[in-house]
Amino acid sequence: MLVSGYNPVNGYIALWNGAFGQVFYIGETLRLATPYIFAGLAIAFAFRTGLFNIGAEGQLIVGWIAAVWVGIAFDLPKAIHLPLAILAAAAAGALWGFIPGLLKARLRVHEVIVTIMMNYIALYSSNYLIRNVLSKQQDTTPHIHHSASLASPFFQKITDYSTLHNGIYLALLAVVVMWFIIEKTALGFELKSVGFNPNASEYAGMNVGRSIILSMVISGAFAGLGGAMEGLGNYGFAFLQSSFSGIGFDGIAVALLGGNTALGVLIAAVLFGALKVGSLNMPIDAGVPNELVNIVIALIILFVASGYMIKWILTRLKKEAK
Amino acid sequence: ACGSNSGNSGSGNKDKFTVALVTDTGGIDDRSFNQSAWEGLQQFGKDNNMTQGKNGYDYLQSKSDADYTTNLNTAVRNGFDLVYGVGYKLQPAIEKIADQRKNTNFAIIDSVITGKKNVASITFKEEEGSFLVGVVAGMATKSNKIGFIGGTDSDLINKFAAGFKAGVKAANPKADVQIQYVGSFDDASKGQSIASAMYKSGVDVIYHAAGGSGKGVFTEAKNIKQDDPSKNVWVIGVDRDQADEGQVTVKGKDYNVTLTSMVKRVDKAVIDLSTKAKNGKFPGGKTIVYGLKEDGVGIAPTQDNLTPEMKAAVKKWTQKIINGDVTIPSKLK
Amino acid sequence: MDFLTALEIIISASLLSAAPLIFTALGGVFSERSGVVNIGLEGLMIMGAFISIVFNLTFAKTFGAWTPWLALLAAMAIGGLFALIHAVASISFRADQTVSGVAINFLALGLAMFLIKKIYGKGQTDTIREYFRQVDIPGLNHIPLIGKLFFQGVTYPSYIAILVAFAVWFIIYKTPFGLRLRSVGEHPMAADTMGINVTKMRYLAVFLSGVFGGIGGAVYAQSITLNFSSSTISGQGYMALAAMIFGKWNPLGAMGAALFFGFAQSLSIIGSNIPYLKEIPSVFLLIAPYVLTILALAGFIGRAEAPKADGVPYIKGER
Amino acid sequence: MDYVIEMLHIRKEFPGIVANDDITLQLKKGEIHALLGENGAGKSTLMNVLFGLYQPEKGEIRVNGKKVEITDPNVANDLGIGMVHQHFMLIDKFSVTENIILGKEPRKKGVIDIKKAEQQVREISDRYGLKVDPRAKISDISVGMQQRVEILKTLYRGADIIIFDEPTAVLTPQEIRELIGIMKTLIKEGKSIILITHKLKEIMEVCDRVTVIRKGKGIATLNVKDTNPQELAHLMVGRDVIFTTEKTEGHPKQAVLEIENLHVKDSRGVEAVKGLNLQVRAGEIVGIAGVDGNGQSELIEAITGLKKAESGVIRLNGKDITNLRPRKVTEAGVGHIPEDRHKYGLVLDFTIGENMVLQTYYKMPVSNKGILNYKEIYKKAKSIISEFDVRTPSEYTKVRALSGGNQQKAIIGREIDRDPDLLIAAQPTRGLDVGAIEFIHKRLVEQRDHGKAVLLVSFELDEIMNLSDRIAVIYEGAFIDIVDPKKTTEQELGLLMAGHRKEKVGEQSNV
Ligand SMILES: Nc1ncnc2c1ncn2[C@@H]1O[C@H](COP(=O)(O)OP(=O)(O)OP(=O)(O)O)[C@@H](O)[C@H]1O
Ligand SMILES: Nc1ncnc2c1ncn2[C@@H]1O[C@H](COP(=O)(O)OP(=O)(O)OP(=O)(O)O)[C@@H](O)[C@H]1O
Ligand SMILES: [Mg+2]
Ligand SMILES: [Mg+2]
Repeated sequence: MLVSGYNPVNGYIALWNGAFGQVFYIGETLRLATPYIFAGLAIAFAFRTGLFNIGAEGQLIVGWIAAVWVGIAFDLPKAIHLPLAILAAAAAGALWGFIPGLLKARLRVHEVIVTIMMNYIALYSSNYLIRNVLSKQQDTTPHIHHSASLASPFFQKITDYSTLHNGIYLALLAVVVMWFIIEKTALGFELKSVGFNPNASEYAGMNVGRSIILSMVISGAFAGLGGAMEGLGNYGFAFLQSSFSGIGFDGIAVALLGGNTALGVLIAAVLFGALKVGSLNMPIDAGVPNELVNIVIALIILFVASGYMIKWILTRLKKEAK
Repeated sequence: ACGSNSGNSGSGNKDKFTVALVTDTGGIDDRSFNQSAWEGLQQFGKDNNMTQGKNGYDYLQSKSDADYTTNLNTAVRNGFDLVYGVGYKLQPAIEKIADQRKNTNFAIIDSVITGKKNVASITFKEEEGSFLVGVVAGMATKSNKIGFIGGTDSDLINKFAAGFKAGVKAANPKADVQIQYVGSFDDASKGQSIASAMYKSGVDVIYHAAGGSGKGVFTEAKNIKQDDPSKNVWVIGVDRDQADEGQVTVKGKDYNVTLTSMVKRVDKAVIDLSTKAKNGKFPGGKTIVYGLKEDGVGIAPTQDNLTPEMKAAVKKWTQKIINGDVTIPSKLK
Repeated sequence: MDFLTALEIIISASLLSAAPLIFTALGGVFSERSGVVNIGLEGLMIMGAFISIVFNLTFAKTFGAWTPWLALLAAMAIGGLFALIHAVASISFRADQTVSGVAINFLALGLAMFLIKKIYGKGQTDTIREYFRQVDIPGLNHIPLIGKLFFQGVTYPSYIAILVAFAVWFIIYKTPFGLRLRSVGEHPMAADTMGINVTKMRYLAVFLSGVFGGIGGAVYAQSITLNFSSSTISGQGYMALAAMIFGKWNPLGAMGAALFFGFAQSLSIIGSNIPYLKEIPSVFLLIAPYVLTILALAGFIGRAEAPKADGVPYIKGER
Repeated sequence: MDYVIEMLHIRKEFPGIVANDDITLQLKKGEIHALLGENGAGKSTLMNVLFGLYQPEKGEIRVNGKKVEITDPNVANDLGIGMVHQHFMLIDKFSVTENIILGKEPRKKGVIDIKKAEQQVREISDRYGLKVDPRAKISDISVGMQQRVEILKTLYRGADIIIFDEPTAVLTPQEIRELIGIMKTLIKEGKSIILITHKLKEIMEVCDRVTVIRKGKGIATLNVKDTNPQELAHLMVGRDVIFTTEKTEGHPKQAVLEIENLHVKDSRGVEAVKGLNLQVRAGEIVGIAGVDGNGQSELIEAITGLKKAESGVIRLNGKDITNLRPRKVTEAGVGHIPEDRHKYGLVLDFTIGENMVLQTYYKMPVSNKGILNYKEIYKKAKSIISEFDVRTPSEYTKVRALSGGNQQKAIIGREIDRDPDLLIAAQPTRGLDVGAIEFIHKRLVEQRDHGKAVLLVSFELDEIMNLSDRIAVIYEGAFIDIVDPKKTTEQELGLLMAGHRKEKVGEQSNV
């Protein structure tokens, strides 16, 4: 920033203020972090089990649509309707993960390509559904019924009308669930084992193909829930998207920054949310163009990722001190 | 509830009129309606001796759909008296925030919000402008095959398509309009492929409403011109005067494949509405429709490629529309 | 539309849209063959597109028709240098290669947009006037049928891409450099014991991925969009990645896959002109290319085997 | 004295450990010099120092009397030092020739002159009687052949001093014979050799001198003709080692494993097991002897459910287990010590504890309703570690960091701990030092004495003869004969393994 002639201190203050400076912005940061948590968990979960799921984006989109669909189509008591809508999102995401999982397990097709293709299929099909099934040739779907909404008047009140919604509880729950599955359950044990060494896992009696499919399904379900956060929480409807939301792709960085652990994802997601929300404030508050924010994010990622660099520099310094 | 519990929100605590706009994901450099809106606001600022910033006029750019509420709120919190939301995508966000922040006035461009005293809506009759370029297209075609390339299959885009088709038919009943969608606004490569397929199948005029994907349409037309300058290939631009996209030089001779463009004067609408608001006449709850009559849509000033007959026809139809002699459909079928 | 015209459209559209993907996927092949995963291809394309357009706009007056070619060189150089960030992070500092690649994507977009803003004071550039035009390849265009289908109304980069794919294939499979490159990606320690400098090879490979990614972006910008904005490159890098994997990390395979993507897409475009298909909802045509790709993958049973040491940092003396 | 190599007072440290501590090794021209020591004693490290892969902290190296700095393998190559590594440094997807010429490719106009390269490889191969096909792909050739490629690599680079790091661990007896022949040819051609092996017999047979190291320290350098295996074993382990496992007469009971007319295809679809019949009873060890590739692997894979049996029946304790999934087979009471421990036996990135429950993680008490009980896991691991003498910092250590011998002990501990009725042990002592072998042999016999059935597959005839109650000789997918170890000789087994039936043995001896 300095190099480019902007005042970096003011820039960062604006960034900070725009992310945490007022309760409103804290609410916005957490709200944006919510889908990031899910996308990050999805990708981290897959990574931990030896799979690279670039398809979180598509899984998120179908989850969004499914949640909204249920939210519109039924009129049920909240206790049934909301869980149903959320489950629908998870199921849709799971289905979107199932296909690449199945193809990998049965035909050894590389999951990276299939998930990339599935992203586009999700985008175009959901746009079609919005126009032709969920609405009568409209660009947005109707609003979901109140009974399926995650919106939280309480959060709105305490955060001065931010869009923070009850999904954050679910996200925190998901963090615990991911941690629990991976670290504490026999299922997680099996999935990790297959990820590390499929041969030995098969020798040990595990069903490798089933594990791969299951990993992708769980991963997809996480991403699908991320879609529910948008569909039931942030927006309350679905709309035509002319390009990807980017949450799924950013989720890759979130997962990796978080070291593919549940807690790490949570922290990285909040960091991402803060950077993105805070950056919106940089132009108006400090005159710093928010184009710089991607650069800042990139540098943060590089810095965190190059842990060895720090070790290297430290040993160099020590040597010089000697 | 109203926004009184936030320290620095609300308006009226400053004597100076301030105004901000929140873009959609296109940003203020989209060479389209966001940019046009911002240009309008800048002009308004200049005209009223305002400065850019929190005490005058400013913009907030949204980098994703998730940013609308944040940005609108930031604008409110910074005390702007009037906040524009540019693009139909901001409608739900404005609808929500307008209820929460009753002391701030909002304006939504390209969509309609009814029943809120602090929201004015601005829409354009894209179909009317599109009708005029349709008339031109119908007269310019030699193959009687005309193309329309849209970004996505959506309401807004179909307004362009519907008006265009009606214009073509009005001028040339024998001509046929093929409609195809790219699926996105940023896939120039696919835009070019579609254009290529259309031109190769005999289409000689294409009207695009496809944003960045439309770039490929110009590229394809220029390529054809390059190959054979005598060929009858045209592109009709959208939103602003896109004559600069169509320039091509073949063997030292300059051509322009941009037949003309359909312009949407968002800038004008912004200036109008801002002026009204400044003068305390904010049309809350109302929808202002900018059509040909209001000079909100129309045909671009660059008309070098138009024959006198075409210009005459445009003039004739313009008059008819303004007089209300014809109504232009805004929906495909 | 008659069959021949349809064929003509399919071929020319495939060639056009495949060219940038081929170049970029070849860059991916270099990098991953040496054992460095490169998900930063998207960012490298962004850099290439950005530099080529800036160069083009700046020097078009000076160099005239040569401008796009020289801009290509600039994109190669800057792309290569930019890729070195990925090399330093992932090879020397042992950052996770995927993380580093993702960072490259962010950095490229941020840097390019920031500089565009700085240089031009707006968010997208003007349209370039000197670009890769569609031409008839002299001599070849007169071959009956073939000439019309393959050699009329094409851009030079399309054919160069195909030739380069063959050249890269040759380099990777027939030259000492290629043998060493592959050895480093398969079994770096074995290569080390044979006196090959693993780090140097990997740096070189990542540099080359930047060079080729840069070309890919520059070709895209200078033959299709003709300007640069934040959405000029939006997903093509990932498609190139997919092409590389689809092509089983083989230069010719990657080329074939890129052509296949172009083919599948133009097929869907043509589809809407076929009377029978006109009736079906357009969404099926939109998703057709991607569904076709998945089907093709499922059909080519036999797994895509990545280079063995792909993604594994080489730490001397560690087993 | 004429030393071609002198490594003087070498010290090499790894974080937290001194792998080589003041070791001196001197190699005479034209000799085969053995380097002997327990697993982890520091042999490979010392040789990697000589080959330039590691830099020593202290000490000096002289080649032909001149002090040298071997900073990387290139320098070693230039000094005429070649190394056949313990874990082969070969690239599976490359051809033999490509592996050999890598880094020193003959070229024509900048392109690899593959014709010339193949020609050169063929020439060297012929000269030393290596019989290698220059065009074959590494993944398609046998381990023995791969090793010859490694040797060719050193010869191609004109090495005069060749280091063999445990070359015989992975070879079948036939291949070992051939390798010894090759080494003798090399010596005749004026080369000098350093040979690392755990097999004392081999040292006695081919080596001139031997240097023994223990825990990173040089213990002694002896003339082979002045010593014997007992003394060497004592020097290296620090105590007396018993070579033949003591075992009492077996008391076999009911049949545990019954195989009838089994047919199995190999991965290429060729029939590898052809109508095989076998019984293993409770309380006996049945050893399977045979040349590699005669259907041993397929037989084991069919029993354990990893490969489909085309026809035939496999019964365990009378229950049909043919073509059950591996998990069902495990649950039915089969334990399996796989041949390739890294690929099939362990998840290297899991801790020892996690590896100890690789088959049982879903069952009580390790997991309850799908939730793992890590306390139980590590309790179990701890008990296996102490019972099977697994040398590891803790049960939380990643298995990757363990030495091969200790990894093997952990696997054996895990399999025995599950208390299977049938224990299949494939090459259980490959690459281990005599101390570890002794330990493992004891455990296998113990299992037998506890009334378990043990099926042992090994290329080591010593091991087979020593442990088995019956020896089944496999040849081309079926048992050519089943013999009593007390009534047979290595020669007879060798002939059977080569496909000569008993009658024919008689005929042959008549000739
Ligand atoms: N790369 C390494 N990093 C850390 N420590 C190592 C490394 N390589 C070896 N060591 C240490 O050096 C010691 C000697 O190992 P080395 O491989 O030389 O044993 P060895 O005598 O070859 O054993 P074996 O007979 O099993 O091959 C080991 O105990 C180990 O602790
Ligand atoms: N990556 C590593 N980090 C730390 N220590 C290591 C590492 N790799 C090996 N070691 C150490 O090196 C020692 C010897 O390892 P090595 O693999 O040579 O054992 P080994 O007995 O020779 O096994 P093998 O039978 O596989 O040859 C072990 O004691 C182990 O602690
Ligand atoms: Mg060793
Ligand atoms: Mg060993």
